[in-house]
Formats: sequence, C-alpha cells, structure tokens
Amino acid sequence: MSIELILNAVNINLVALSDQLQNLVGQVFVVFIIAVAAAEAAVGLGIIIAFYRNKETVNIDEMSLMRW
Amino acid sequence: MLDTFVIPLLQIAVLVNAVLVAVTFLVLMERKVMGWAQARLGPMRVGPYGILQAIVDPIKLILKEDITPAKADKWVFTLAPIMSLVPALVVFSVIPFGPDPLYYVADINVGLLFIISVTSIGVYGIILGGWSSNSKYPLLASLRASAQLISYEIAVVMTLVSVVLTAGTLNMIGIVEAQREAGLWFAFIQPVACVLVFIGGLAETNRLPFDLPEAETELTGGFHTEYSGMRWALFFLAEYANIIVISAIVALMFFGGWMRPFPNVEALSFLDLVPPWVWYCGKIFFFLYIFVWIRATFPRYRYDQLMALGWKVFIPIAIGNLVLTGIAKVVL
Amino acid sequence: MTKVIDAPRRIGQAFDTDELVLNMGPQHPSTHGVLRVVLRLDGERVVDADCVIGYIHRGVEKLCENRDWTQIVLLTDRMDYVAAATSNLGYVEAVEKLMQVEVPRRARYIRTILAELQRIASHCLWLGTHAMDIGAMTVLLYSFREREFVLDLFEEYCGARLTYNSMRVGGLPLDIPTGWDKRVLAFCDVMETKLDEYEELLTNNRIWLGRTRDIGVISGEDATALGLCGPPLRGSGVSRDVRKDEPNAAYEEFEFDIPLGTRGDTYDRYLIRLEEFKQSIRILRQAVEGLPEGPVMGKVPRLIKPPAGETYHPVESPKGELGYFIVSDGRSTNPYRFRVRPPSFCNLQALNRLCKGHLVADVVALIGTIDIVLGEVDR
Amino acid sequence: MDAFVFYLLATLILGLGIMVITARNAVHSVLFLVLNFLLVAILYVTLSAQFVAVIQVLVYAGGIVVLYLFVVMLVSLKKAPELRSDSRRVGRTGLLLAGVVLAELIAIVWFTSASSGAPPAQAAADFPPRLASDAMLNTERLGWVLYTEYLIPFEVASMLLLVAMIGAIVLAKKNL
Repeated sequence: MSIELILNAVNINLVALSDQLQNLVGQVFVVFIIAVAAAEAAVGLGIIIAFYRNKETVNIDEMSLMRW
Repeated sequence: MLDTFVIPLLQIAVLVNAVLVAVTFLVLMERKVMGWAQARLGPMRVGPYGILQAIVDPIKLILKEDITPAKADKWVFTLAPIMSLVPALVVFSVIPFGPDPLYYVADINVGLLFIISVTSIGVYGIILGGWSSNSKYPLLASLRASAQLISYEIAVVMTLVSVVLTAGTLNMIGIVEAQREAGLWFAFIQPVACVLVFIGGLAETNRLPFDLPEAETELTGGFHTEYSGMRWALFFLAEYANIIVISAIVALMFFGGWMRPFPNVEALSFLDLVPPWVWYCGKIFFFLYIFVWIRATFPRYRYDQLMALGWKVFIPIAIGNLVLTGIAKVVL
Repeated sequence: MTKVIDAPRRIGQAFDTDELVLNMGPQHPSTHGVLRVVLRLDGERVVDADCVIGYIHRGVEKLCENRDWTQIVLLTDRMDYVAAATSNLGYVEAVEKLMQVEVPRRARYIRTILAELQRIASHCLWLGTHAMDIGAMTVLLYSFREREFVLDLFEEYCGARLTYNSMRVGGLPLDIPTGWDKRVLAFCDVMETKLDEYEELLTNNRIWLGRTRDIGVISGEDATALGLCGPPLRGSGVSRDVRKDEPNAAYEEFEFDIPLGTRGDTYDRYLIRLEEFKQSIRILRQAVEGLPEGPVMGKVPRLIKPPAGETYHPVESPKGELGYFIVSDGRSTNPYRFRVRPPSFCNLQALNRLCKGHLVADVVALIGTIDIVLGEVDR
Repeated sequence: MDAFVFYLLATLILGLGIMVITARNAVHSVLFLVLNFLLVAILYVTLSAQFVAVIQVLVYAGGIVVLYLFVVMLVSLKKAPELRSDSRRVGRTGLLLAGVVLAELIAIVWFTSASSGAPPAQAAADFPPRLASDAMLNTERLGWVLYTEYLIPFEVASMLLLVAMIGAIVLAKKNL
C-alpha cells in the first residue's frame, strides 16, 4: 500500500506538471502508471496469498527465504 | 451566486429527497407486485391498499433500536452503510432527467465514466459491513460480494463501452441526443448490450437471481446480518437506490432517456405534451417493474455458477460485442 | 533433499490453512427448524458437515411408555407435525397388528385417503421450502395455497388443521362429513392444474437445474447402506416403498406407480416427489370413487390392552419409511417399550455424505432435498 | 478559492497518507488509502484532468484497493499478524534515503527557479500540446495522444497486465 502511496505522489506531480505545461504527456504517463500499479497489485497480492497459504504469516521477516 | 450555489443546492435537495421517497415507494411497489405474482395481496393494513406502508416502514426503522455487536469494529461498522449509500445517491447528480439544465445537477463530459467509477465505490460498503460485523456469515457474504461486483463490473463496463462507441460520446446528454440522431433507440442497435447491461445490473445490485451477498436462506441475510435499525435501513436504501440507478442507466442509454417514442416522427408530436421527465420516469418505472418481476420468478444462482456465468459467458460476449461494434463503426 | 521432506508438509498445510468452522443453525432460516449443522469450510467448499440434533427433543418415546394406548395417538401427532395423519396411521396399525384386530374396509379406505392427502400436504411444504432455500420465493406461496386446501379438508374432517389425532386403534373416530368426498375429488382436479404451475416455474428452469443437477449424488448401494428411505432412496433408483412392498391400509387395492430416479441427485429427488403428487392424486381418486359403505370402527374393547408380544410395523410416510416398534407386556395399559424409526432421522444421516465437496449454498439445497422435520428427528 | 481548495486537499491527502502507514489495523489502513485516493481524484479534477480523475477512482479506488481489502481480510481472518517495529537499522536507512530525496528536491527547485526562471507559458510554448485544438475535450485529447503517439507503450502495458493476470492466477491458485 505504501507503494501505491508513492505512485500516487508521482501521479499528482505528473498531472500537476501536465496542467502547468499544458502538455498531455504527463496524463498519459499517469494512465500507464495506474495500469502498472494494477498489475503490480495483482502479482504482489498473489504472492502474499501464496505465501500466507504456505507459511500462515505475512510477516516480512519470515519472507527472507526465497523458496518454500 | 444564484446560479453557482443556490440552484444546484436546491436541485440536489430535491433530487436526494425524490430518490429517497422513490425508494420507499419502490419497496411498497415491490411488495405489492410480489404479492400479486404470488397470489396474495401484499401490504393492506396501513392506508387504502397499504399505500401508507411506504411512510410507516421508514418510521419503524428509525425508531428501532440500533444494535452494534460488542466485537464489531465500531467505526467501520458505522461507516459501511454510509459508504454504500452515498455513491448510490451521488450517481444521480449526472443523470439527466430532461434536456435543459433544470433537469440535471451536473453535465460533465465523462458522465458515464463518472457513473461507473462512483458505483464501483459502492462495493466498499458491503465489504466493510461484512468484515466489521466480526461474524462469519457476513464475512462470507462480503467475500462473495466483492468477487461478484468486481467481475460483473468488467462485463458491464465493456458493454457500455460498445454503446459509447455507437454514440461517440461519454456525455449522458450526448448519448440521448445520439439516439435522436440515429432515430432509433440503442436497444435496437445494441440489443445484446442492452440485455447484458440489464443482467449485469441485476448482479451488481445483488438482486435475485444474483443476490448471493444477501442470500437470506444461505447466509441469513449476508453482509447485513448484524445490522439493525437505521443502519440496516441505509443498506436497504442503497440497494434500492442502486436499482433505480441501473434502471435509469438502462432507460437512458438504451431506451432514449427522456425522449418520447419515435422522436423523429412528426405525426406523434402530440406526445410531446407529456413533459420529458415523465417519459423518463415512466421508462425507469418499467425497468423497476421488471426487476421485481424477475425477483418473483427465479431461483438463486450458486456462487461458482455466478462467477462462471460472469467470466465465461458475459465477458466473452461483451468483448465480442465490443469488437463487432468497432468493426461496424469503422466499416459504416 | 530438503524439498522431499518439505513436500508432505506443504501439501498438508495447503489444504488446512483456510478452514473455517461455521455453525449453521440452530437459528437459521433454512435448516427447517432447529437443526444445527457444524460446517467445516475450505473457502466456501464444505469439508465436513456435522449434524447436531436434539434441540427439540421432548422424549416422546419415553412419554409414550407412560401413557395408555389411546393417548399415544395424540403424541404421535407431535412427531412429524407436518404429516400427523401418517404418524397416526403407523401407530394405530402397529397396535392393531399386535392385537390382531380386523379394521373395517371403509375405515381403511378413509385412512388411505387421509394418508395420501397428508402426503400431498407434506410434499407441498417440502416443495415450497426447498424452492425457497434455493431462492425461488413464489413457489412457496403457491404450494402453501394448495396445502391450505388440504388443511381445510382435514379441518372439515376432524376439526384440526395440523395435529389431527384422527385415528383410533381399530378404526376411525368419525365418518366423513357429507360431501367431503366430492370436495376431495375437486381438490384432486385443482391440484393437477397447480402442479403444472410448479413445473413451469422450476422443472426446466436453467438456474433450478444448475442448482439441483448433480448435487448430492448418492448411488443406490450407498443409499441402502446408509439406511436411507423414501424419496431419497428411490431417487437413487432403489425400488422400495412400503405401500407396495408391505401394503398397509387399503393400498393393495389401488393401482399406482413408484417413481424411481436414475442419477440419485437432488433434481431426481425433486422429480420423484413431483411424480408422487400425481400418484397420490391417482390413489385419492380411486379411493374416493371406490369408497365402500359400512362402519368405520372395528370391534375393540373399551380398554385397549394388547397381549404380550412385540411388533414392528412400517408405513410409508411422505418422508420415507416410518416404523413403530412396540413391546407390550400384556399386563399394563401402556406399552412396555415404544420406539420409532423416523425417516427424517435416518435420512439426515446422509447429510454429511451428501454435502462433502459441495458449496455452502448447496448445503441448504441438500437439507431441503432430504426433507426433514426436526420434530421427528428429535422426537 | 482554488488555493484554499488545494491546500485543504493537500493537507488531507498528506494526513491520510500518514494515517495509512501508521494505522494499526490493516483494514483501517486500507480505508484511509481509499479516502486518500478519492481526494487525489478531486485534486486531479482541480487540475483539469477529469479523465485521469475518473480512472483514478475507477481503477484505484474501485479495483486495486478492493483487491487489497480482499487480501487483508482473508489474511487477517485467523489472527492479526503481529506488528513489529524493531529493526532500527531499516529506520535509519530510510531516514537517510528520505534526506537524500529531500535534498534532491530542494536542489531541483533551487536550480530551476534560479537558473531558468522560465514562466510556465514559455514552457508550454516549448512543448506544444500534441493536438492543440482547445475545443477538444480532455478525454478526447488524451485518447488521441494515447492511441497515436504512445500506441506501442500502450500495447506493452496491456501485455504487462495480461502477464500479471496470468501470473497472479498461477500464484494464488491452490492446485492447477
């Protein structure tokens, strides 16, 4: 979720600049970022679910092992 | 000052009240129609033919004790019904009940997208209501609800996109005007889309045969099992407001909104004597009736069947329809 | 190497983690009373369904051992309270068997009529609630409308609408009122048209098919092994109906068929019960038209005191084989031992077996398809 | 008026952002996130980017966060994961990084305002909008740019989404 926050911060900047510069590229980028965020959320949450199913925890510290 | 604040505020006040009153009468209508369908009378005690039932029900709900379960997450528990009602009411702000500015609160050029996005917020109420009750049936129901709403939204949105392609605009008024120009309701140009949006609407408003999040006989009322009194009534209001929204959207996008039938035929111009909003409300009423009718007729889908229907039937049809529309648009 | 060690644990965990224990009932809209089913769920899939019963246990069997033989009829009403006449029938016939009393032919005919009316009423209730569980609300109202007709007939006959106390050892307390037989025939005509209404709403409905086809499949052997009876057994293709196999009342004098299922799923059981409506109507017509004249009460002493001995007597109740096992010591005016084999109870055993692997939504469909009455399960 | 709205929104967004990361209950945290995103959408509207605003609500608030909520609910079904705030090392590194970013931002602001000083209007002249006609609406313009100039990135993004979808299914499915 923090990643989403960071991405949003970037998005705000992009939109603000796009408004300021009257250039649409910023908004196009925002659309892409949202798409990528969606992909990232899906995969990330998939990993969490898979991990939880196997380890019964979502504690970061126990995720150090890159396999199960 | 008058134009920027007073009139919109008045409009909003009128609209919100109209919707809420409409909801109470919709409940009465539902009970009456169900009664007739089921060889009984429906409410008869309060007022002539039970008409005052629509007033008595809210009073009873307001006066009822409002229970918060001891182990519920109190903030979220209170927030959930509000979160489900507010989007349902906000949507009405962009629905035009007639051609001139008096009949709508806002005319934004991404009207349809606005509606879709705002209704997508409504799912939070159900999810959070189920979660915060800290009880198993509501939790199961809210898991069902989130999966159901998300998957049906995809199909509905894709279908709406094909309508937007036909109309060439996202603006709600523009869509109606496009139907005038086409001389034909979009229901005839996009019949598949029309049926799909309506069925998807049934699923999104949790109505039979897709009322799994409530599923009284399985999950004892689903996400609002633990709710009572006014908070429960808010969920109820949200559900019925959503039904009106879906009917309004279907009537607007596929059945010419406020326009009289055959708007291009001069011979029928005497129909213009009926004000546009009456036409529109009549059309909405027709779809509300179908909603109730379906409820009185069908059994309920099972969860996996519902998902299979959404993903394996509706989404492919929606995509196919979209592609066909695109091709037709390019060719014509 | 570690992978090999890890593998079994991983599999074990993968199937255990998301299990949720859900108490369905005793207060639940579709457990048909106060049945409590403890479900262990994996997501929404049922891993295990454990029935907890006894919430309306009243000790009917023990009570019967302390009542005299006439008073017991009244207690049998309270077991399967939606099919009280059949419970009466089973009991009085068991006692008659023990006493070897000859029951007048007219009484046996009227008993058959009552039992078949009761079957229709009970199936109406089953159909309505079963459909309601699956979400089809209108069927409930429709079938209750017809059930009301039957209850009116019963009311006209004996004054009661639910617990009739309508039979006596040796015959019947009352003859039928004038014109009652005509009204039964009229009901048969009405019922036949209404059955089409139900079928129109359900039989070919895609959603209904989806909800009942291949749900809770049970093979004939398994059904026999589990001791199922009635429609659930016949749904699996086993031909067993007490009315045919060990005819009681006047059943041997009538023509009727025993519908059998092929797949043994919920839909088959539904079709069988619908067919049983039609067969009941057929029996009713024959019985009313061939109703003999004569007394309705046989020759029994005022004080009923069966000779020492024991008997088991089954009848085909709407729910299955309802059997009474009665021991008399020949001295006292109450049974020495009184034991009921209730069909609901025996059929309920299959619930766990039927539910496994299905979803929560199917559990209610399966409880409905078994057609239990908790008054009979707990007694 | 505009400035007031902006500062109000900015304060709320920042506050909610902080709430998101400090909330003890994961579900509350998700809720704050939703609210945050909705406010950001309003901010987009004030920046005349209606389409992005709507997409923000639709995809972020209506899609991604629902997914989060879903997972958070599932995961915290049995027991809330224990919150740990031990590792001070991480905190120190984070502070260091934050400091670097802050320094960078200050530097950028400093240099741009000091050196170029170009008014926005001139910058706009440097980067003319691709299809300049102002009559076209925001959505339409965005669509044009997206499907002409950025067609390939667009397709790549769609592929990425497809891959992510399949990947997520493979990951989360119990037994394929």
